[in-house]
Amino acid sequence: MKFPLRQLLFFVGAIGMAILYALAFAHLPGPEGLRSMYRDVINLQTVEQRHITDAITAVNFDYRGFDTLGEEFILFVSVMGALVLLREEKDQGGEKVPDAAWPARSVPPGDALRVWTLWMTGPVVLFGIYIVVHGQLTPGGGFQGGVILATAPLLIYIAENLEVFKRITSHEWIEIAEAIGAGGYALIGLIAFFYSKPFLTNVIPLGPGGTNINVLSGGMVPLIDLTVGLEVAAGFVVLLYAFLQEMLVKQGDQ
Amino acid sequence: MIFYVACAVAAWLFLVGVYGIATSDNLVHLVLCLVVVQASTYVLLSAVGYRHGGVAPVFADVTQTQTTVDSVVQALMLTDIVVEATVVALLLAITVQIKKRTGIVDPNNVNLLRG
Amino acid sequence: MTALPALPVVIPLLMAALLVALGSHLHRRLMDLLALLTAGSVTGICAYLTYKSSHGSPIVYWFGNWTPEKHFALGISFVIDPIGGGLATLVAFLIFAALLFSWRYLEAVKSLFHALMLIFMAGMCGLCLTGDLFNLFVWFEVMTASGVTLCGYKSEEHGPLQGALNFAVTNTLGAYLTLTGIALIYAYAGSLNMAQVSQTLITHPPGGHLVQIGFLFLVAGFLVKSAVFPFHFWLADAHAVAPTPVCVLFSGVMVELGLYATARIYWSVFAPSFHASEGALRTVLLTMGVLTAVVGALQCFTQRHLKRLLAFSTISHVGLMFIGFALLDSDALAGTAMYVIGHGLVKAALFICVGILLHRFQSVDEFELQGIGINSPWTGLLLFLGAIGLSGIPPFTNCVGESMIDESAKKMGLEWLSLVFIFAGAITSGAVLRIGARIWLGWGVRDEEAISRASQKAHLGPETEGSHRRVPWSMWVPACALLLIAMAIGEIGSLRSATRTFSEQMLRTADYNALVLEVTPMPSAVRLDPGEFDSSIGKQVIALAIAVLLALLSLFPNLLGSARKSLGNLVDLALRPLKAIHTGRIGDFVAWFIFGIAAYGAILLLCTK
Amino acid sequence: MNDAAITVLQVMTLVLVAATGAAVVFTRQPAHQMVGVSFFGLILALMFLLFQAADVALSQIVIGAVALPLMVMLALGKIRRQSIEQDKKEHGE
Repeated sequence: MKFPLRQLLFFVGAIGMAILYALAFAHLPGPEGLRSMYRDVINLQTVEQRHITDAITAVNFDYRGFDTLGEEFILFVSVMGALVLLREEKDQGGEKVPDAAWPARSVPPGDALRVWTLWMTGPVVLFGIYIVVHGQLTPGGGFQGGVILATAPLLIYIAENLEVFKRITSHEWIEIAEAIGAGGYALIGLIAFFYSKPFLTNVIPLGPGGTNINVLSGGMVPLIDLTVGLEVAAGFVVLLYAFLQEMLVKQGDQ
Repeated sequence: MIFYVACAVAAWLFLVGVYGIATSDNLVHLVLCLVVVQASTYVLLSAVGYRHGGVAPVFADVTQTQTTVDSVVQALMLTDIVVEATVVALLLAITVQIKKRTGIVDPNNVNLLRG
Repeated sequence: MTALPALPVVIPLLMAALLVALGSHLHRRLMDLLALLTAGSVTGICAYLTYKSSHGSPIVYWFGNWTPEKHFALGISFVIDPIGGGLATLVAFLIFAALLFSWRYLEAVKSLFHALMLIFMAGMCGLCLTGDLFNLFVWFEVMTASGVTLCGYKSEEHGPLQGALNFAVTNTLGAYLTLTGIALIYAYAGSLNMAQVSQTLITHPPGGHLVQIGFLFLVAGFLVKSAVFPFHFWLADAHAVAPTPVCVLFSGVMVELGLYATARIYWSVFAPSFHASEGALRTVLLTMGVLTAVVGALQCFTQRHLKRLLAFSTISHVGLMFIGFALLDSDALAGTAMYVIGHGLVKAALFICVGILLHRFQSVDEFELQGIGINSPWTGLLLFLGAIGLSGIPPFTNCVGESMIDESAKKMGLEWLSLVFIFAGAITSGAVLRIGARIWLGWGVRDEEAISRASQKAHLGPETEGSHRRVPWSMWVPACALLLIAMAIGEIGSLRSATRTFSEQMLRTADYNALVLEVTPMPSAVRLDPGEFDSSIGKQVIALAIAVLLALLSLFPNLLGSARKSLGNLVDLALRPLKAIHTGRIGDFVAWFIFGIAAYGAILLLCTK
Repeated sequence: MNDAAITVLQVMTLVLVAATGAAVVFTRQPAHQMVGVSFFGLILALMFLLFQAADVALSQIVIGAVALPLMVMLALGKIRRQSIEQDKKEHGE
């Protein structure tokens, strides 16, 4: 199809879509009239019933935990997908790069930068863990904390401690950790079967409640939080590593 | 009023992003346009979940009698963000590989399927 | 029943995680066995659930034990009725067949292939069983992510990457519009459970066109998935390049799931609120169906790449299924269900035949393979059987489905729809007969120029290792079994009466709401008889005759004598616009997407009284 | 802060979101676009904060403003390197 024709098709369609949007929005009741039953019920219940103060975490990991299981596996699949799509073909021999080919960066970082970034790694890891374990108390949780944790190996790379970086990222165990994270979520869901309850029922003791809610409150929620944190951290390390390796391998060739 | 402004912005982002995809001549550009399209759903969802004068439903700081915004919608948005990350990762991986195999990143030229 | 309904999704997910974790330590055969075992057990569980739900009420299963409080759905539910459960059974069964076929399949990247197939299965089963709008979206995304990866699995070649790209971008756009629809509906109804939304829409009917537009946006992603014109472009590209076992699933069930989700959303949520605009919706759906059926059939006949040809045939048949749904009537829906079963089995078998060809001769080009099939006559027999099945001849199951849809169309005064069925059936079946005759009988003029053109094209690499001389049993057994089942079950009266009974049950939205929210068991379905329909096979015989004629004419154009040239020009002229819009460019697909949604939306709103 | 001030801020951010979104689309240079996208991600996070969605804002910062641009940067680096190699090959032959 010729380019102008495509644009014509798009613009006709876009005008139509704009009208559809306008008609739909015009008949929404507006912020005052929006029905909030779902929110109201959850707001009322989450502290007493679940010993969780962050209602979003309660919805994510308990009320609608099954959605989040699916979401974890979307991430899981896409990490596998990036590995499958980015893999080097075997028949071009020698693609498996020997260690010597790992490059030095073109501009070596100064000592100050090196020290500073290495020094940063510790706080980043701590911050990530903090965000993960406080999921049911304050904003944040396994997902956000996991991504923060995944950036720690990159800081090490920036500081050019390649040995450590490789040891952290290129090993099989990181993929195993990811699988344990994703599978662990489903396993926690299975616990309910021993109590003759449906999948993902929160059968673990809820821990301190009321004003004493702490990181152990919420029954299975902190556990799920940890598995999600593990899965997301490992998943993003693999993901970033897959892209980074693509770049490094070629640098090594030069 | 804010609700309708947000709705309009959502519609705008969707259409402008799709326009970018339709006219894109670079696969990386295309992927980033898709991010803009996705942002349309963020804007719409956050408008749908917002309540006038509402606060975040974190009951460490607020009491349960206060008006809060909708927690369910925020949970949906979290899923939405994960979907964004995965879509971008997959598409970028495909882009890098297409570049490697064909040397081309123009979606109008990478055309190996006619038959 | 506290565990079983969750297992079709949970078992494959767990097994996938296990396979990835153990990955490199497992022997290949052990991985095959584990994956087959998983698929087999899920098939069994789904069949049992279907059986259970057909004897009594549909099964409602609340994850996290969040049963409705004061009739408000807090959690996510699976609602398993015989239609959804049956479809899930078909999904798991085809996964089993595909895994069996890939017993000798290309060397796996660690265990990723098996894990991806299992997660794909979990996504499809979840989509069939769920009763929650957002959960539907989540499983849709699981399907898209794993489907894209499986499509681009042979990433060392050009084609798969392009196919995966088109797949990913179009489906993701569709998914975002679906999410927009969910946001609109949630904004109005304040809940996500299908029954709950439906009830809110009944008690507080929204003004204006919110319902219609919300529905259109909501199903947009599923329309893309089910390759409705003009959102179908990606499907042919993805099929042409995906590995054969993956094609089996794409054509056999994934596309049909888009239709199922559309029908599920309509009947479980929107049907009561659509009362005034039912006619308008019928017009829209019929337009979609007829256009898709015709365009798919015409494109199908012009292909020479076997997988692409079968892909367009799938598009055409999806159009026919949409016609069945478009009648918005329980008998037509029952016919559609029968058609989905029959078509899924036959098309899966046909793709396996093509996979066998690829295994033996490393090509899927019609001209290159001319006459070569003589070395594997049994595959040829299977392919011919499948071709005949496509035209809708008894005893194939889709024939029964077609008759049921026909009957119901006649009642509505839409007799002309049977012409569309004959047209699409004849052309798609003729195309497959043509390739069969060329490859196995060596018929047709040998076109050296066409062959050399083919070898310049990006070729599909081999998918199998080891000896290519023999066809291993793991390849032909599934194909035989699928065809046999497709022929055997169509005439079973009890299956017909079951689909009729439970299609009727699926239409009863109010009962569904009461079942989910008030835990009132559905009034037990009155068993309907297998149904009276025109059992004369005149139309089907005509379709098959046209198919044979078309195949012969395209193989031996000289039979036409002097009329050949002018007729050829005419056909060329007619097909040129079609060829012109199938560009393979993502930018065009996206423009068509926006245009298509706007156009269908316009029809829907303008026809609403 | 009173309600009116918040509403004004919200509207301003929304307009900014619309503008930066369009800017991302109309920047045809992926390298420049990447900067735009990280900025867009930050603005979205700000918008989430103003709409009282702290959890989402945190996710958006780690994904939209960090992980996503990082992936784009790595992919772009890879693509650029390949272009250089291809040029070399063409000139070398």
